[in-house]
Amino acid sequence: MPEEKTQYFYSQAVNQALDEELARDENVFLLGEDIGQYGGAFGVTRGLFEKYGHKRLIETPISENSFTGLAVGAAMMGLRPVVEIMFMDFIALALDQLLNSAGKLHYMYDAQVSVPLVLRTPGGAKGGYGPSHSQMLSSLLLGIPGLKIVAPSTPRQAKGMLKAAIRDDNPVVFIENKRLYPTKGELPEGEYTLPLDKAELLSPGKDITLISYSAMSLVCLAIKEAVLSTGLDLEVLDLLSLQPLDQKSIFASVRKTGRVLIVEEACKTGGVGAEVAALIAEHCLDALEAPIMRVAAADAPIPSSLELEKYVLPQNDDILRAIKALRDY
Amino acid sequence: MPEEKTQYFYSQAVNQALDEELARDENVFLLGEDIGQYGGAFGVTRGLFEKYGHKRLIETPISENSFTGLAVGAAMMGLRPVVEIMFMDFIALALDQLLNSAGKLHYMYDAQVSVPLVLRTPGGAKGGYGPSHSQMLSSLLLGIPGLKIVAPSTPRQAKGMLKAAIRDDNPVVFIENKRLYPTKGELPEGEYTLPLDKAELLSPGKDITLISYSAMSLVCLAIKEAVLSTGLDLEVLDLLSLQPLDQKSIFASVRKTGRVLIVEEACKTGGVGAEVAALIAEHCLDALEAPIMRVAAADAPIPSSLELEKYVLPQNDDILRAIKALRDY
Amino acid sequence: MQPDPEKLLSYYERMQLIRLFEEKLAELFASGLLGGTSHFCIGQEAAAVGLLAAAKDTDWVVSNHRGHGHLLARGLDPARVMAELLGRKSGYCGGRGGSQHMCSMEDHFLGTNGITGGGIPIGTGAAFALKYQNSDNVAIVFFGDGASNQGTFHESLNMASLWSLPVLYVCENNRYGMSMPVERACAQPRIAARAAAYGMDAAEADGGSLLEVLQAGTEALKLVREKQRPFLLELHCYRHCGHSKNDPRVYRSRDEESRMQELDCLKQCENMLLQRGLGSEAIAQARERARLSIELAAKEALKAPYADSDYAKGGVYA
Amino acid sequence: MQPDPEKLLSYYERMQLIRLFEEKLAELFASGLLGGTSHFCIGQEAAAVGLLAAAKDTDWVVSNHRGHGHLLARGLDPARVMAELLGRKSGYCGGRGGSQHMCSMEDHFLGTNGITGGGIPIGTGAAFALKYQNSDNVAIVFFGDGASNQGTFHESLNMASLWSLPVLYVCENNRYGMSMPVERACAQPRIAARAAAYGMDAAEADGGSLLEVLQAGTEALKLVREKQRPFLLELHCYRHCGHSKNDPRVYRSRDEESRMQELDCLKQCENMLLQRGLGSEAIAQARERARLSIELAAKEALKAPYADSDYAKGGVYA
Ligand SMILES: Cc1ncc(C[n+]2csc(CCOP(=O)(O)OP(=O)(O)O)c2C)c(N)n1
Ligand SMILES: Cc1ncc(C[n+]2csc(CCOP(=O)(O)OP(=O)(O)O)c2C)c(N)n1
Ligand SMILES: [Mg+2]
Ligand SMILES: [Mg+2]
Repeated sequence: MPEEKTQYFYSQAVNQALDEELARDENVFLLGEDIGQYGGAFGVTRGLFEKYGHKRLIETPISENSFTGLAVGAAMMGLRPVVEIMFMDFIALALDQLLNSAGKLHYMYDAQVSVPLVLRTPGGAKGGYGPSHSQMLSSLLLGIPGLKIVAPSTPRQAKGMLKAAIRDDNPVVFIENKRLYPTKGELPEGEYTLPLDKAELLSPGKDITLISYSAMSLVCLAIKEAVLSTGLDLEVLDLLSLQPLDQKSIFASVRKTGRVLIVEEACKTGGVGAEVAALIAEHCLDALEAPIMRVAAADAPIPSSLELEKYVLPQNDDILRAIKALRDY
Repeated sequence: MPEEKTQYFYSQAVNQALDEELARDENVFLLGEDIGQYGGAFGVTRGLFEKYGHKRLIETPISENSFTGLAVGAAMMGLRPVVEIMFMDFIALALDQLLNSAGKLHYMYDAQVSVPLVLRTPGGAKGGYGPSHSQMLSSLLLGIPGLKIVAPSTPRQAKGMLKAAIRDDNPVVFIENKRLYPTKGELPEGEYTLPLDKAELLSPGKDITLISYSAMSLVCLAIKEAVLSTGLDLEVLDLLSLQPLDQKSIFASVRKTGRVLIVEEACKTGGVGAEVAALIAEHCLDALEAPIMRVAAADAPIPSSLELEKYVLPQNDDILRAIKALRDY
Repeated sequence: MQPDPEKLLSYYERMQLIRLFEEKLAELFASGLLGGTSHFCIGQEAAAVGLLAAAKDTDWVVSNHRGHGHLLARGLDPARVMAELLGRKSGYCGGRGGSQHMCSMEDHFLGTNGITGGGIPIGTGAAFALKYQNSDNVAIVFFGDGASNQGTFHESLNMASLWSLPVLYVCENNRYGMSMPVERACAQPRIAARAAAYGMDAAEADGGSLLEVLQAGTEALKLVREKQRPFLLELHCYRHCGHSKNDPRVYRSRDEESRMQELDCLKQCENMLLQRGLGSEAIAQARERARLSIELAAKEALKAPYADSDYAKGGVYA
Repeated sequence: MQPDPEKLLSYYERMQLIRLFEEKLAELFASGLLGGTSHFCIGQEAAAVGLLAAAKDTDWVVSNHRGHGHLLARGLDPARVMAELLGRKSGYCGGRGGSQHMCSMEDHFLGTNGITGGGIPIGTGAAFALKYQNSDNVAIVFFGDGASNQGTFHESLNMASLWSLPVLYVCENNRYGMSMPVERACAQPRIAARAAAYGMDAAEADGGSLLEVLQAGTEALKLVREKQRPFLLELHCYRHCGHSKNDPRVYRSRDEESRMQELDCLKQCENMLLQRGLGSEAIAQARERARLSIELAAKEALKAPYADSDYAKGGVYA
């Protein structure tokens, strides 16, 4: 009987990445609200304070804009801050420093400085957190030049990509997901990193390409299983990197299947899906056998009520309907 | 000989709209930095302070986030604030109040309140203002539920749409453009407003549709003239409203020409053009005779140097090249 | 000002109502009937009740994430507040808002707010409007010690003072912002002392004592109303509960907690009522009335229906 | 501390260099050779020169939109600063940054910043790094009276004080933020008084007097360095010029301006030098050296080439 491999939570994978990088490089430090003893709102940094103490884990006052700016200044001086924004919804408060400092400084100061900053933050809805604590704001960040944006969906990706993000010399927004924290997966033995700019083909298929990221990638995988019996063979591509987008992988999949559905948890209008669709419509039009479809959250705030929330978020039925439409086109 | 109609600057048109609405409704007031005697950084509010005084023109400390939030609170109480953010680049500082308050309150407080707020701000580059004073950040706002976003390109549109925006019960971001301020046009006699959700067909044509907004619409019109002699008949559609997008007009034009080029001053990635392209790729794929192309600013900060700036911004040559590619496809 | 005993008893009942409301919520959480999270104000009831008792009913209230006390102290219907928490159509915001985004304009309650510090400029804007409209109402903005470190605190208090806006800023300093002790978050942990940076008057009071809050609130509101000037009132409080659901409170000792439990505002209030000649029977009856009203509220709320999909996705624009 | 006359003369020369640099810029603007806009510090030269003379060359400087004085006082090459303004490849940032976004790491100059208040957290972060690295350098952050109303001022000063960061905040209070008089923008127009809200020490000095700035700067920096504590220094200044190009200065009287012109820091400095026994000849020579160096700088900068398209679009990522 083969030995069972240990399964780790997504939150543990993030924690391990932080732990290993803190141990590896003493320029790495964590900055954020309640990340010490409390372990962060979702327990992700638990245990690290006890191990690394006050110098390396800095608990901040509630001052998102300035502690992000402080991290930018520290990064310019050679440190490698990993900032936590407790809920992605609060990133708007720090946006000036991301847009006008972090993303621009390397360019506008003519490469005299770099900003090796990681900003970790959980997006997404998790059952009743309400309008100000549930948003997937990936599209708010997309198009800010100079930022890298990643949104891993499994523990393995999360750990490898976070370690890579911390070692990267650019500002990286690392989008976690409240719904993913309690999901589990295996982790490779020993040290590894994963590239920040590659999509991953989660499951090859030949009929329709589902393109997604973060928690919705897992939903897409489940949908693939669910429709297999109907004879539909879906290809599931996990973007992982939202900026830059891995155009090569996207185009290869589209050219293979000719049918595309983009699924995301952000609002539909102006979402990451819009950019993906636009790229496909520019570069793969000849390969398309059906319209490019998108399933995403409604263009509305996310209501608090558990019952109402599901209507606003993309539901399995929405995805299934779109798949059917693509199949029948 | 017909009487020559007076030509007004874009900035004057905005000023007239403010003036008329201040006179019409005493709940309207202006809020912003240096908008009094100084007249605002671009002179747009000049003369209004002398006419309406301290009660109606509130000059603020440099506190973008909170004076925007203050306007939200005042709007909830029945006033109609018109906020000026001096350069669009600074809107990031106020984004939390736009995202988590202005856009959501009507919905999340179940229609008990509305937020009749207008936020005016000039985007775009104007020759050497540099990375923090030149951005067209339309795409930062796109996809914030509950906001309306408009970006008129002529004095006539600016005046009519600003008056409509002030009367609208929703938060409206009114994007002006530094390059448009000194452009001129006629204004209708007397009182008028223009809808906030309609695109305008600036010039009908049959071969290729150019879709654009703000200053780039004028560029597209000029390009149309420039290529007429080569036998190409371009259709120029000015979006005017970025949220909601006037899908009907967009689709009608695409169905007519079958070829689309989207032109904007924002960075290409995640721009408004991405959403427009995605909508077309979903709804008009059958009508497309060529890939959907986009010409936009490079995904880079905007350099200060006048010489360098032009390489980053969309240039006429880029547009002409794209038109040629579409024609020859 | 010495309110008569009957009034005081009614305030006590209101405090009990808030306490029991949240204890009922804890039950609902435990039995899985309540989703999301929410922030209890157990221990801080005197601050909410005392302050809003000192206010006019037409003064406007802006609250933060920890708003149940403010909502109920303002007199909102507990059944509808609970329905909102349970996500029902009959809730104050139809289930869209929930605990952190609840508003009742007819009660002059401008809303709770999930963004720490986000309500401060909004309340300042309400005061701006009141002044603009020559109203003699004022705005009351509740926030915590932690929120006083947001830029909005600084920016808003500055504008309020510059423009002489009729706003009372009430900082409930409960010693922690989530897990963060105020001394580690505020370089000047006396929040009231920060008012001087804006040329603003300020005072401190014991938020655990209903009478002190009543008195300090009355004085502060009088100043705000008469002088048409902003004022910062710091109320020293303690929340006996965790920050939100599932907070194991590792950041403070059980010892500290039990010491503070001794000073619980409800206990203090009961002693005060006894001293003023109210019998323990009257007190028990008040408590019982509160209990009944919460039981009824919960029952009513739990059977209320949910809104539908159209309601969830629609209504974004006015 | 009494710096010897030769040192003082060299500071005077630096001040003249700054003044003449900007007068040259005005010429270039007028003749259409310079695009965009920029913010002159004419009248505030003593603040920049005095403060940075008091600092170690390895202390880190963060500046704001009005940075020419800080750049030149720190000893950057005027030809390359001017080239940057003219958008040339030889400029400190290759023409990408311009006046408001200029940096020179080899000079320990962390950059000018176009977002009012945007540099305050960045400088605080630099101080954080210095402490983390056990450096004995400190960070110096320049900003204006107007910037002190941004949330970043509040948030940053609070963190700096909490964490005992070695940072000197230098507020050049030139009485206006653009057109806004400080009294209409700051409810507490004595910016230094705001430090108390963060348990931070502060001082004020006459920014028009080189000696006062030198002394106040030296004392403040000594405190910051030795105590490893932040400090807020308010320098009372005046800009004789407009806020930026094309400012008709409608918001203040010509009368006020001419009174302030009398107190011009260069004049004051000349008198001081004379009093200390330096001849008017020596002063004139210093001025002449500055003039020559600016002439040369402008000539050199004007013939420098521009970078190309690849450079403009590339280099976004490290
Ligand atoms: C902008 C923002 N940052 C962080 C949070 C998470 N959060 C919610 S309440 C809270 C603590 C607030 O402390 P305080 O203001 O003292 O109020 P208290 O909870 O003690 O009543 C935090 C950090 C938030 N909701 N919004
Ligand atoms: C966030 C932001 N808001 C507004 C501006 C426009 N602006 C540039 S400088 C300035 C005035 C700054 O005043 P102060 O801080 O006193 O500096 P001073 O110009 O007097 O040196 C303003 C409003 C800006 N650059 N950034
Ligand atoms: Mg607290
Ligand atoms: Mg100033």
